[in-house]
Amino acid sequence: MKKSINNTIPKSDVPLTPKDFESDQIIRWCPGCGDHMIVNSLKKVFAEIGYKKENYVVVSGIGCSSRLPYYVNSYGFHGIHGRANAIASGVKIANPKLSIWVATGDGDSLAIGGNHFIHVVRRNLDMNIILFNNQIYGLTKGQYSPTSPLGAVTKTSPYGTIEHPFTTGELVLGAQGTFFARSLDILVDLTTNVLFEAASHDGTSVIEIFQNCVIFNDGAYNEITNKENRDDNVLIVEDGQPMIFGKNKDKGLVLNNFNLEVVTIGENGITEKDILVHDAKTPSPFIHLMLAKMHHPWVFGVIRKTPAPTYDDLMEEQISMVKAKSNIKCMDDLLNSGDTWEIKE
Amino acid sequence: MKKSINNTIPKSDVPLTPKDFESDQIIRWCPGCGDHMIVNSLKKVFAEIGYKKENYVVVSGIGCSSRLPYYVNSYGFHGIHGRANAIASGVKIANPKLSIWVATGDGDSLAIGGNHFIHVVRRNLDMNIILFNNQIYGLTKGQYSPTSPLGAVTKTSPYGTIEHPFTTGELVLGAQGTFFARSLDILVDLTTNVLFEAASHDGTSVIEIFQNCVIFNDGAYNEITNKENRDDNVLIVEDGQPMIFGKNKDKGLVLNNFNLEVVTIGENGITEKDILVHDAKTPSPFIHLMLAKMHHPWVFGVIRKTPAPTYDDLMEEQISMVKAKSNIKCMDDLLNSGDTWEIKE
Amino acid sequence: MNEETTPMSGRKQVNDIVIKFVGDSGDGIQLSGNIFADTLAHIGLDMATFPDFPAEVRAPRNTTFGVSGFQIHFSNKKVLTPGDEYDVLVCFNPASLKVNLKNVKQGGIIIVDSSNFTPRSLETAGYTSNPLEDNSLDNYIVLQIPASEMSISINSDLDKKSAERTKNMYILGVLYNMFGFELKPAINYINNKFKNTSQLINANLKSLEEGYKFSETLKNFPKFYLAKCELIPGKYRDIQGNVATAWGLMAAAEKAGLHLFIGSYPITPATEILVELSKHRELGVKTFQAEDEIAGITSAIGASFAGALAATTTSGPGLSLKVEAMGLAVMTELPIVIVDVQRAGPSTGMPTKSEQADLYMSMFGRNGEAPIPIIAASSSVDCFFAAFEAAKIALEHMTPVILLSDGYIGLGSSVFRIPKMADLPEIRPPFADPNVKYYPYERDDEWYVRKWAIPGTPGLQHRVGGLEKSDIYGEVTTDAKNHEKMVINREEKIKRIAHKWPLQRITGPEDADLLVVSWGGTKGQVEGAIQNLTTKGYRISHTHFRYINPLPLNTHEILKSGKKVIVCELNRGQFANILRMNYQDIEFHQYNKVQGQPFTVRELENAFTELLNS
Amino acid sequence: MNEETTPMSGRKQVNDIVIKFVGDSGDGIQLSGNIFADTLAHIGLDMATFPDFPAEVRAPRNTTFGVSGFQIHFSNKKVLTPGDEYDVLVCFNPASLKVNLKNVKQGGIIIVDSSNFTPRSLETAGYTSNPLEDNSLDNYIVLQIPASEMSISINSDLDKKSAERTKNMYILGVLYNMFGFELKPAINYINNKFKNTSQLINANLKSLEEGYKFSETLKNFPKFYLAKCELIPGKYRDIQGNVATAWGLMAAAEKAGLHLFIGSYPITPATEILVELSKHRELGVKTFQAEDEIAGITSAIGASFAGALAATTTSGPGLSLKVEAMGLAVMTELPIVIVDVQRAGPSTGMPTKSEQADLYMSMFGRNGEAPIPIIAASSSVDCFFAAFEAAKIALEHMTPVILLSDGYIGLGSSVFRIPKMADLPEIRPPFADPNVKYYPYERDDEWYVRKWAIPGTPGLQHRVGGLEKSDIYGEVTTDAKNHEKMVINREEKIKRIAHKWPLQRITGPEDADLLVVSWGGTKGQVEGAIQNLTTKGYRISHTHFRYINPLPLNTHEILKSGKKVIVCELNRGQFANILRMNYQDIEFHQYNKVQGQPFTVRELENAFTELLNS
Ligand SMILES: Cc1ncc(C[n+]2csc(CCOP(=O)(O)OP(=O)(O)O)c2C)c(N)n1
Ligand SMILES: Cc1ncc(C[n+]2csc(CCOP(=O)(O)OP(=O)(O)O)c2C)c(N)n1
Ligand code: SF4
Ligand code: SF4
Ligand SMILES: [Mg+2]
Ligand SMILES: [Mg+2]
Repeated sequence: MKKSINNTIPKSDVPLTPKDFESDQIIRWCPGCGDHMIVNSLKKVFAEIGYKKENYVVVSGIGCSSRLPYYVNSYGFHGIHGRANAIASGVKIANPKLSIWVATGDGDSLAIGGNHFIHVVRRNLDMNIILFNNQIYGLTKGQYSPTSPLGAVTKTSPYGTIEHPFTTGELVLGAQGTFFARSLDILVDLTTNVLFEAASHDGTSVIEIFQNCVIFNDGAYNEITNKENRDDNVLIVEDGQPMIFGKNKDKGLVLNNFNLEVVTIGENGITEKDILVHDAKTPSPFIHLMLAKMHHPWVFGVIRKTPAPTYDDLMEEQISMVKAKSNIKCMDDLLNSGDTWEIKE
Repeated sequence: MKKSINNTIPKSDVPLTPKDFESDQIIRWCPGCGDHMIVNSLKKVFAEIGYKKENYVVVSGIGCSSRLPYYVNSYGFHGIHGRANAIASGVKIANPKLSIWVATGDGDSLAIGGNHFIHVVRRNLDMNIILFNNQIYGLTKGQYSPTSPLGAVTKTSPYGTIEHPFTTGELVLGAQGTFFARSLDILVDLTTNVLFEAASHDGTSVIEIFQNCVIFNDGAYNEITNKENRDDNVLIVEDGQPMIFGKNKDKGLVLNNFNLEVVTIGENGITEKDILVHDAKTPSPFIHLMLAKMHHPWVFGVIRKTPAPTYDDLMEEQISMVKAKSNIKCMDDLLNSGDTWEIKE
Repeated sequence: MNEETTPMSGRKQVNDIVIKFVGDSGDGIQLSGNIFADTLAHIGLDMATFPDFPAEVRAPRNTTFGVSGFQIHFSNKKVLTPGDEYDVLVCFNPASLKVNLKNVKQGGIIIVDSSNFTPRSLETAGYTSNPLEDNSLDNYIVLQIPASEMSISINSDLDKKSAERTKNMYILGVLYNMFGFELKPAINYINNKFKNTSQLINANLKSLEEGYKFSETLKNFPKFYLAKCELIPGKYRDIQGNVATAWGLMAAAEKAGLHLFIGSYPITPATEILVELSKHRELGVKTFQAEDEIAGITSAIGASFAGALAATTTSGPGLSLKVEAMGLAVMTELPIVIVDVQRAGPSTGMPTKSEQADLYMSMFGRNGEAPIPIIAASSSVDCFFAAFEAAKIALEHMTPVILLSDGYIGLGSSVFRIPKMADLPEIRPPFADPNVKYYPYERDDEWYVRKWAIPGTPGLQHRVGGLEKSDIYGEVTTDAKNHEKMVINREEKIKRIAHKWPLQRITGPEDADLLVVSWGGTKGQVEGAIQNLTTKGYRISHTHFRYINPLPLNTHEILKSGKKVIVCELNRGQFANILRMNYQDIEFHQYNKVQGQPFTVRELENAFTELLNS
Repeated sequence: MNEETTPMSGRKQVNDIVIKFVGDSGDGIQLSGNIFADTLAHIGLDMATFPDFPAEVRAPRNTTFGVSGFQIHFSNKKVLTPGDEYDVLVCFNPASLKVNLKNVKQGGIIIVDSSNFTPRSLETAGYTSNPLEDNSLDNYIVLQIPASEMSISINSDLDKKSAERTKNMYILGVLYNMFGFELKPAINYINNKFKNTSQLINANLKSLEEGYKFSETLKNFPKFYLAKCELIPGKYRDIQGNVATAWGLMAAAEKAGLHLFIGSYPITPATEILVELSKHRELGVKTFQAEDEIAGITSAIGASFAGALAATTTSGPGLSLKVEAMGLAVMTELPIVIVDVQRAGPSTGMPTKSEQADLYMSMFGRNGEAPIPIIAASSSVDCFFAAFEAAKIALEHMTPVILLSDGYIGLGSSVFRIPKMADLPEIRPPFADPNVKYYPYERDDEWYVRKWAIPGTPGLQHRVGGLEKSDIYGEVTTDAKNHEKMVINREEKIKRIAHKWPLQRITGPEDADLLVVSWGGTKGQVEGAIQNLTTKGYRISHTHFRYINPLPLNTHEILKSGKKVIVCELNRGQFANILRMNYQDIEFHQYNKVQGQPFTVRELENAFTELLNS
């Protein structure tokens, strides 16, 4: 059972289903693209959250991923490349009663839109950013992106890239992020779960979804999607639970010196009790950073969810406070305030 | 004795002194501004490093801090607001034999220029970014910046800001930074030292300097500059040395659970041996992040300096490699390569 | 100085005075100016003021590039500009005399703080001999006031530095005596300003009063008085152009019943608009100090989508960065106001200097065919009305609107007859009716305006964006004919706004020998020049453009009315060229200036008479 | 199709053929087109090609918006454009027939893969009855080829999907027979393309040969042959416009003895320039894929400061983002080439469609007075020469230069007579002499060009930047007269470049009844229309502008030569308006199209005759 969400966004009077968010547009993503699964998770979670239908706003930039607003029946803004987070900031500040969802790509939010991305995270504006990370520029047909691994051969790096990639989670934490979660396109339930968690977080929630671009970067996530060894490569964390994973649920994380280390339960005297318990809520970013950075295994689920005041709440509070104290109640008051003089007939 | 710097930038045949870098321009910073001290450190370190005079290039954006290129006798580029790091990237890639120094502000590199900043750091392009952090927009007369503390009252936040600030070091680490150091304007020797360390680092070096803006944000760093308790608030780290500080050199850092904790040597059985030894070279960013984030004490000196390939080296290597393998040696070769045909008379 | 010779209690009557205070940034120039202006206001005179900052925050003392200034033009008649030349120059140091002397009227008054004319300061200012002693000022009335020394000696209870700082009050005392003003308003101002430190109040008041007394001891001390003011009756205040812009936007939001959202990044000389708006949380203003200009405008577009009156404020380099997003606003047909307080370009240019050279960019600076209405404010006070009107057009026509101001009128102040909100026109945005099926790109036939459906309204879910959309339905499409239709729809929508503009007006004779065309912030100077020439008997008329795009419907007719037509602007002929595009049958002469400075009335007079005589 | 009736071995002679391949993105359209073009090249024919992509990477199968195309126009005479209408349409599915039928010539040939005309695919394409059966194609010669079925059955060793993929080769076989081409070049191409998988080679070759044979069995199979080519002798290759731009820049760098630096961010339809340049590390090309367009141009400015030939490549929305930095390049007077491959705007617009609507922005889109030279490439091949020339002007005149291309010529290909590097003009940048005292803003008297001092050179230390600088010395200053002087210097420098341009030429009679003006990528269509009308006896002349700013010195003279003048462009009249600004005495008619599509020769003919007859 999901816990319900409590905040100021008005709730629907009737129960909603994903169907309520079905759009009438033909989906124009490539067959087999991971994006299809993500939009399904989104429609599911919109229904689960249960805000009034008309209070959802989906904002995007430009890219394959940014086509998403057409495929959800909601208010939608398909912006310009890189500016989704800035546009969405304006929407939320103007009307904090809206539930804001940004659909964006590794190019849109980490290349051209990197600045707005880190700033919205810093400001902790209450919105949810779904970052489709396919490690490539899909829409422009296959150039490397800021998340492409060093050496990646792409249209613009025929001899391999010479750039160290960002890892989204580290950047989010470096920008003072309060919420970071990760999922994988094919794990539709996990995606739905973390999107729900994001919605229930007051502040900027970044949900990175590893997404397969079948055309220009097929198999980028083979290591974690292939049936044989994905269980050994994937750790799904849950707040308050020990970080255990593996085909046989016998692997776990412990802290060794300053690093996270994988151990096997039952070996070298390790028992379940020795395994670190995940604490998503701790304000300290250090372990969250280690989890976001780890590659063996890759960590999924809600890595960080820590409370902090949001920009939009602080704005509304400041307005109420100043209003309460001021004598100026309307423009006529202001126009006639301070030093004025009268010229008589 | 400083160790000397070894790399491909040509060295001066004659010894240099700060005088060699004195400019003929009248300095237009406010009297008492921290910037004066920083430019002096820079002239000193240029002489110490000892590259040929004509191989230094100083690039800046716009801001008080960005006026610096006028006050150093070198090739200089006073760019546009926020773009210093992008301009400098072009200079370095075009000619890797130049020693590149970026002078920039908390507005220039963390507000409008945030994207170029995180990307140059990620690429690890070999250049040195001196970030003058006065927690304010100086040149435009006192609006809050992305490093102004929450609640700061400034021209554009008469009721206090509602934004969480960045901390430069965390952002650098989140962007995969390989070098981060911190100094304080008044600590001219420390500044000179860390600038030297930055120069000797192959890759992007970010040197954040806490700088006092006497006009619009005077006293922002009182806590760490006032004589009474600055020693207790300032820890200057050195690679390989235990992290000890305090008026009586009796305070130190230990790792407790996942956090750094301040302890007193001699209390509770703590001896110098218990104090953590600083390791700037470790690739793992975790402790560096903790050091960058800490406020009691504030940490100065070289917090991180870890080797990694640079963009400019990889570029030159790739060019040599491809050149060696290719039959195309000039444009005529290229024009006539592949499918061509001849129309005869 | 317009002296009249009716003596009254030994004072000469004058109608019109230009004073400029000049000195180092630290000399309290702006404060003296503000106190003086406040007193003028209390007396009920008309005035215009202009502050003149160096590019540096605090330039080194006594340097010519570090001179700060504050100019006031006041009169009992209508004041058109802050004035070309000074009747009175108040100099706090040699450097400021050096820079400003050329603009003092022949025979004008120069008041100097003689304590500061030391050998050292004369030297840093670049004087080889002391102008107070070498007869070079013989054509002026020079009043040497040892203000710094006196301030120190009469305030010996204070430390020397603080005591010396009151020298500006000492000189202000001299001026109050010169014009026969009561000290009361100044005393109130000082009491208010330093309210937390009674020591400073005392010192400043002492200097003020001592200066007043001291001036009585001067030989040949000139004394004036101003006749009663002739302004239309009403309530007045002094207002800076940038503040007026801020208030105009706020007034429009109130009138439209919307929240005001501002997405801006600080930049000289537009910053004050953001600064002013940040103060008004009490009226619900949401200022978002964005990370850059792009976030400034795109957040405004988002806020507009969400149903706010949204604006972004900037200057040239910032406007450059907003170009792509302006296209998005054109394409999504969402209302936003883009305020550009122009400064001297290109690139960073001369940030503290004024120019009108962003007109081309405002008209043409977008990829693709992307017309945007442009309104240009014509004075500091007009910034209020122009901003209001820009917002009204944006909201009622669902379009971005560019409001052009400039550093000169933006930082300058003038006297503002306070309007009543009830007297301002209504603003009625075309909200979509939730009970009618909504088509995002359906237009009304008259104005070609689409409807505004606000998120949160049930049943109006829809999508907008930067891709070309199908007519009426708003679906993404690359259909060839549809694209052409939409391009023409957007063009036509803007063209039709001309029917909302008042007709272009002309002042002066209908068949003048010369028709002078101006636009934007140069109105005052041009009017001044034309008044003077008309007085001299020239047949010269004037038409000033406030609406730049679309041009008013009768523009052609107006332009044909002059035998010769000259377009004056602070650029290399941008508006002239736009007129040429539109009216090929008219020959346009040009008078241009690109010096980062406003026109002077005198140079305009010369240019006009030259053309008339040619 | 220009048939002539001389039969030769039962084949009709033709001189000029337009073929278009159409189908789903996955149907191998581009590959078929490329193989066919390659063979044409081997035969030594002239040609122009144009690929036509859907906006989607892989649109859903069989949808009309997902149709991909590749058009080839080939001839034994000079080919001007990829062609308006098709002699032969090759359709792989019903949707593609639906979208393209309107452009097939009356009586033209339609080849369909009949296996794909299933009830389901007919339905998704929106057909209510099968056009192959309902007589709706009676005015065409329809060849039904069951290519998919046949490919599967003859390649039963392969899995069905892979076997079916060779259907494009099957149809190619049909075409080779139709035009009497040898299969040899196609076989070589296939061998090369699939070199790592012999199974695929075999299957493709089998389908190719079987298709060839199959066509022999068709009733009334039309057969043609082309007479010998009339191109000037020389070595040729096929080149895409964007590749030509890349090579033009590389050639300029080699000629100037400089490294080439490219700072770009991918954007349709300019991306291929960056893609091409990334391949050429062997010639030392440094491509920097920046984080955004701003970093693209500012890194290029940095590289230019460091002494490289620097360029940035983009399309409309990206150009919008470069506006501020273009001003910086103007102010610092550093050489960079800014390539804008125009697409349909405004805003994101229609990324895969072409337009000429960025001209205004290129001319006027900067804050302040910031003139920049503009060169517009007139064809795919001309992209090479235009890019070379843009670089030469930038380097020799120390200025940013804008090179305008467009999606149509940028993505299209044409036949390129390979130049020898030795025959290209020299490029001599004005390097500062390290032995002479260097003043950064000292200019030569003839061209007003400042000298370029490269970091690393002893003794030439200096600073540049976006603030206004003093004449000659380059110190920061806000001096009023200096600013005006510098504005005029920068203006004059650009104006004088007109002396470097060749004089504007006119083709056709000197005193034509109609002078047609065109610029940029529309040259081929306009020439085509004029040739046709001239043949029909009209007195019509043509002047095509490649140099847009400054305009060639004799422009006025040329424009006065026509009795009527019409300006044709793919926008709403931007060049026409620029001409109006400059030549007020000439009446300019306009023919405009903003549909994201090139002109067709036919619509131009109509427009011209209409104007001639009016
Ligand atoms: C200003 C601007 N620059 C560049 C582009 C071209 N462009 C469109 S999408 C894109 C990258 C898309 O990558 P990403 O955000 O990762 O999305 P994906 O397609 O991979 O989902 C680029 C470079 C553009 N539309 N606008
Ligand atoms: C595109 C653009 N936007 C805004 C400005 C105005 N501006 C100049 S400097 C500055 C901020 C300076 O702050 P910082 O970088 O911290 O430098 P400081 O003056 O504090 O040293 C701003 C907003 C500008 N010059 N250009
Ligand atoms: S190109 Fe890649 S990311 Fe884009 S729709 Fe196709 S598979 Fe998905
Ligand atoms: S305003 Fe502040 S930062 Fe700028 S020069 Fe003055 S003291 Fe320094
Ligand atoms: Mg991507
Ligand atoms: Mg700062």
